[in-house]
Amino acid sequence: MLHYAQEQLQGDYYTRAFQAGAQEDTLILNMGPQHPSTHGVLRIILELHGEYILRAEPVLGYVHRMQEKMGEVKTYPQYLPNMGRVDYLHALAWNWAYVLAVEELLQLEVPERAEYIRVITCELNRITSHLLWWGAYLLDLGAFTPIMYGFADRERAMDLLQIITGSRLTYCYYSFGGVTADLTPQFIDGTKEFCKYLRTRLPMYKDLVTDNMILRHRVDDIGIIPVDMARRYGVTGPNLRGSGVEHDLRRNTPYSIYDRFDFEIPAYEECDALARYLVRMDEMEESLSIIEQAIDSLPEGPVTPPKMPKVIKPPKGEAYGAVEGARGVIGIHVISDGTATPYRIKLRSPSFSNLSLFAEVSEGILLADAVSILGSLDLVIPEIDR
Amino acid sequence: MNIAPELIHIAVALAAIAAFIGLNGLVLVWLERKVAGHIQRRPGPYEVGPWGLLQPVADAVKLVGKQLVRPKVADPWLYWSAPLLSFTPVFLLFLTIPFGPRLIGMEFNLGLLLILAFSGLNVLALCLAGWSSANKYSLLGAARAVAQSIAYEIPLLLAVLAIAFQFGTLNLSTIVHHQGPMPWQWNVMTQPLAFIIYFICAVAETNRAPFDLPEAESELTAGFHTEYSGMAFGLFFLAEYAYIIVISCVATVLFLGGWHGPGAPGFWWFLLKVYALIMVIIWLRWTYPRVRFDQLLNINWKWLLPLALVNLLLTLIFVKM
Amino acid sequence: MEYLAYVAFGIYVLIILTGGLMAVLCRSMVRALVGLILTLFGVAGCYLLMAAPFIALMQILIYVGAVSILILFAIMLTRAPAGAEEAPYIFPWRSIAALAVAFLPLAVIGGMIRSGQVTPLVPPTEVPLAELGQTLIEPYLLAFELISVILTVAMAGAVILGFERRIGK
Amino acid sequence: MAQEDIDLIQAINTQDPPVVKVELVNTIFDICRSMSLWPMTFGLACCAIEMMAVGMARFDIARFGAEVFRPSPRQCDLMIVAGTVSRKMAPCVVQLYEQMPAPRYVMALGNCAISGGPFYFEGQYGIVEGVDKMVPVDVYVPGCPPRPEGLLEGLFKIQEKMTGRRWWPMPKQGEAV
Amino acid sequence: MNGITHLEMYQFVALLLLGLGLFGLVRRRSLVGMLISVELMLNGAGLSIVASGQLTAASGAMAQLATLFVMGLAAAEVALILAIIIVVSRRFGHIESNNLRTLRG
Amino acid sequence: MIKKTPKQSTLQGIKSLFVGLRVTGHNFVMPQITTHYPRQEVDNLVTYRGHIELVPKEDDPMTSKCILCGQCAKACPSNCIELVIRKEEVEPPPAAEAQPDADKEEAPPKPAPKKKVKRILEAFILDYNLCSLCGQCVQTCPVDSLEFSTNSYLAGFTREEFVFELLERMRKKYKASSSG
Amino acid sequence: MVFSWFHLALILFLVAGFLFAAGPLIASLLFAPKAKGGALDIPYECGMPPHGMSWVRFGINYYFYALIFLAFEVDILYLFPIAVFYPESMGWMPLIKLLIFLFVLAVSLVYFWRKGVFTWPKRIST
Ligand code: SF4
Ligand code: SF4
Ligand code: SF4
Repeated sequence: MLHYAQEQLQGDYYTRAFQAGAQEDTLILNMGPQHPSTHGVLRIILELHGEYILRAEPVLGYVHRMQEKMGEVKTYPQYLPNMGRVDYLHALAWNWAYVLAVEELLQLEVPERAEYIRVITCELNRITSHLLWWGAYLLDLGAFTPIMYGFADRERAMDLLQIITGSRLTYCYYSFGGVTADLTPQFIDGTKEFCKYLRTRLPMYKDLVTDNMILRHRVDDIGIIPVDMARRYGVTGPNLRGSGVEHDLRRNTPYSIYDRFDFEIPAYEECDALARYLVRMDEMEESLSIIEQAIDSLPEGPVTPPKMPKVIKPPKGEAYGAVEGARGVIGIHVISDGTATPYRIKLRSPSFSNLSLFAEVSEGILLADAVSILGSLDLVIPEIDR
Repeated sequence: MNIAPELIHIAVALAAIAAFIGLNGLVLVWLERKVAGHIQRRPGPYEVGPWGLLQPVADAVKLVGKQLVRPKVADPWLYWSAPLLSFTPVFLLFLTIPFGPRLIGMEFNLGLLLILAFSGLNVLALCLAGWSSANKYSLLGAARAVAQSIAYEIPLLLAVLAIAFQFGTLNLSTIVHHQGPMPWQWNVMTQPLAFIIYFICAVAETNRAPFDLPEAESELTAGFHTEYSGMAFGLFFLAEYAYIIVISCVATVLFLGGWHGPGAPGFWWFLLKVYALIMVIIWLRWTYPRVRFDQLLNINWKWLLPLALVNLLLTLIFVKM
Repeated sequence: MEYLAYVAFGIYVLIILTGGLMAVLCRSMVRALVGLILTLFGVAGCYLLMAAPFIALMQILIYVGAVSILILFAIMLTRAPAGAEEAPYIFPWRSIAALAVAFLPLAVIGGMIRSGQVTPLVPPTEVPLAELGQTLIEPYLLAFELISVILTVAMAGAVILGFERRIGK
Repeated sequence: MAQEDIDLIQAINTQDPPVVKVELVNTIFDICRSMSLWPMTFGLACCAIEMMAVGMARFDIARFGAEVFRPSPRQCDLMIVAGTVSRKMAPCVVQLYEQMPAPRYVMALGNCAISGGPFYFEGQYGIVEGVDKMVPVDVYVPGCPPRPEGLLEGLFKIQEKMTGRRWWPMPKQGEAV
Repeated sequence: MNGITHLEMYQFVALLLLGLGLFGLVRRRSLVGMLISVELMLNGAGLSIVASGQLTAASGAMAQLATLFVMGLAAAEVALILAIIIVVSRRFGHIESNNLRTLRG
Repeated sequence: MIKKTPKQSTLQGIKSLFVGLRVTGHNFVMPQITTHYPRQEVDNLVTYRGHIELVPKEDDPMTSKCILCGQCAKACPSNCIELVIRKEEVEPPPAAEAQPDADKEEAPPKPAPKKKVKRILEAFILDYNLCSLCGQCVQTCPVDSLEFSTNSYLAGFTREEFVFELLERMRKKYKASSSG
Repeated sequence: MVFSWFHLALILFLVAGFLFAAGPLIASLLFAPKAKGGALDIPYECGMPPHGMSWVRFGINYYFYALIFLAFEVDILYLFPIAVFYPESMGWMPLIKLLIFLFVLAVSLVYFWRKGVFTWPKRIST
């Protein structure tokens, strides 16, 4: 019985490679690719000593979808739908980054109204993303109810987005120089109402979860990412702000019209999971206030540029579009060789950098903490694997 | 031959208790999902049978119709004995519980001890299950289960002991008789601390959220029963529910006046209290996040155990006064 | 009833025998432990037959609920690379020696029991629990206090021996 | 990528019939099975979010007894392949399928799982063009992502496949199509 | 069952346990196995004591409590021995007494 | 704005546990938000963009507006549109009543192309299995011949079920609506 | 040999429990179809082939909880017979005796606490 076991259970290539660096007689455990708390198909190989993790190594590529390669075979507009699938939780931010880059290549002016629409929808999308993260994180921590509440609210926001984009998740809404559809009154009223509604829900979240003693003890003081470590790994987004750095592209290099709005960049100095949690909770409120401001000052006008080239063939050159996504800085570098297909597209996905520090953070911590840290980083796996 | 009446008594008790557990198990599964649904503002099981009442039946039948799997590396004997061992003592636990003034399986002077002794077997079953599955998650889950169950057993014993010291008996019926029909005559009034300790420990002993670490989904996939399929898994599940009923029954007997109640005493009061407790347990589960393993142990060793000792001390002094 | 008692006794002895054999013969330590647990149950049954239910329950509580879990845990934790199984015997020298060793006292004491002159008391009576408590706290007071000290000291010793203090960062 | 990740393996799907085969008993079992299909938490990509949405309050798959998302394949009846199956992931999918005890069912949710969907192009190297190349699929639910209603409809289809009848009324719009 | 009293029956069972324990103690090579054998013997002792107390004129309470103490001591002993075993196994990586003695393998 | 995370005392913490119970308890008695799907439908399905459908001509519901330009097929990122076109030599005038004027104007100068090649849409095949619901086809269509359906109830036993022949679907739909 | 009704009930209940548990398992053997082959009998590890047995040594410190549990439990169990006797006992002597006993318990708790058995650092050095 035992001999069978020893011969059969050799693991795969990655575990064997991992084993080489392991101490004698420790437990080598695969967490993922199919594991409830890796949110998709991230795989982490752990070296365990009892409840403690001695070493962790993420293995990537289980949803590699050739996103960058596809950029080289599809035309500029044909590549648009791909963007919604890189990070399906904040699809519009990726849309935006891509159209930003291509607009720069094409030297396109975006009409005023389209900019406002982009801001409104993108922030709405950010809220849905954070709500989902909130629920999923609590699920990781073992609470089953919050995700239901979070999803119920998220559904409302998704219904709103569906009014204008027609889809629920993988939007393909921004087009070069504008957006594909104008806002409808239904959307505007609905959004106003949603903002009011969510403001009544957020205190409930606070009561149910944020203030909960068990949660506090679970997330307080774990997964500390000091500023220098964050910088080293190129961490961005709420994770960076949770480390006490007020960095937000919407404020630092204001793209689009973000400089017209009055909003805060929440940041907490504790660098732990709780700080990251609170950053996101605060960010939802800030997004709400941005949406409200944008809707109040929404100008009239067209949503697509007056004259659009029939075939999009940007001149030779390269451009970089960067926006602040729900997970951090989304960057798209497009190189054009003057044809209708890009020469090369490079995606800079925030989750990738955010994950990369996991190995260092998780050394010597408890298994349960690793799960909670992983959750607090808010990873979207297809964004990592691209 | 006057053997017959006693034998019939036992047989009836056995049948009644089996029915009680079977029925309550099904109802509890349904209730849990229904309550969870309502807390989350959805109906829960709804379409299968009226109000989804046939849902647990469908689940049970489905589990029976599911293949039993054993990993090749697992030790067959131990692997199959674990779910059996987990469930076997369940009936016995109900033997000495007084459900009503007359409704009791059998009077036994050491009733309390009997329940404590045989409920301890569950830990062994979990440990065997985790060890014999040859699965790393199971093993971790089993280690957690044992560390947790045994840790919480101590304050639980101490809390129960306080009641024993107060009344000088381990006979459950006697303990119920010592209490009165009105809520202020219940033990929970004289021993509130013991009740709280008992309740927390009981939740932890049954591996219920927020103490459900041995089967913590987000960490250990399914914990010690990761490898068990079909009815083997179902037995663990059923045993877990049965233990929930047992601990609620014992809590009712020890602290909540058993079948006493304002107006007519009887079985219904008992059932009402038991279900009230179960509802609280379910409510807790769907409200809180899970505690971490070290916190779990620390709550026990650093809070509950000293408190239980103090409580016992106070009881000792009060009894003498 | 009397017959049933004999039947029960027979079953218990059978359980003890199987369990005991499992405990000493099984290669897998966990199976041996399961054998031990079986024996423990059998002995508990014997206690019950002797009208000592308290001891029977204690047997289950202490032995099954605590000691055997401890042993199981130890097996789980010390599983060396070779596994919790003993290496197979190439030639049963050891078993033969063991048989010889075991048989000697068996014969001697067996003979002694047969030649014993104690008049047995039938049937046994159940000792009320309060009396047990009284005995424990009055004549056996010293032992009672000592046992807690012994246990504490034993645990302390064990902790000193093997505890790995986790070094925080 | 290691070589084993690149070869597409076919899941072994041999099955012995039950020892006792009585028509009536089988029917009862099938009905009960169809009323309690426990899915596996097996999200791969975007579609997984819609799969989660089905479990949530608005659509509530619990009404049909299928909300018990079990993480371990041993306790699941239904594998919902929700998302893109990459070649690296393929052996894992196969293994999980093989580890499910019989009877087991597979739903391919979303165009990716059906055919590679948006990621299919000439000369692609990274994805599997449909899970039905590896595991036997019972029900296909197209869309990118399919709406939660689609998933529910897929569930009904599986129930229909198991018991030979549709248990729930057709939705208003569904009839028109 | 003539000729053999109840007391003797129990004593024989106890003896059986003792014999099994002894047999196992010598035969077993791993420390845990030996421990299990010792437990068997202790059980035999307990059974014997209770039988003597319950089935003779001697005080039943005394005998029962004596057995209780045996159990307590057994628990203490098990704890200590297992601690030693664990230390040993950590030190040498195995728990077989043979190899322990010679330190080979 | 860099903030400090608020700390919590044990007492506050214990209170928070009860507050949490209150929240869930409150939600327990609140009305449910579930749409009982096969019996009810969500209210916003009209805005959902499912797979595409052909739009019929207003005057002739049996033919589509499509002018067979092929733009949609070209724009589609997933290549899931296929136009099956039958070329037919159409005998000019007498039979043709639809555009007599146009033909007459064209006919005199050149007698040779008397036989005009007419391209007829035989089938409009959408392989929905590949579609990414991006809407590019609808956007590019010059004559708005494509629209989104709101059908979200698709599920089937084979994947061939979702290779739609849109022309036929369009006709069937018209027939169903005219008969029903 | 005393065979009480209670004894009989105990045995019957245990047997009934066993049968109640074994019944469905056997039914399952009869009525369930059986898949075979492939990875069916390989332990599940998130869809990956497991590496090595699960039975390697891990975290010795779990064991010490069991150890401490043993000490406490056995100690506490000694109190049960006394609990029955205690309310009817005379004078303050039993109280004092019990106090000594509980004091030893408390001391051992404090000892283990100080020894760091209950300490779980957030992070250990590896
Ligand atoms: S079908 Fe569409 S939504 Fe689903 S996984 Fe594939 S790309 Fe994502
Ligand atoms: S929606 Fe997009 S993918 Fe689908 S057919 Fe139209 S262009 Fe092609
Ligand atoms: S773009 Fe419009 S008109 Fe042109 S082929 Fe497609 S559907 Fe027909």
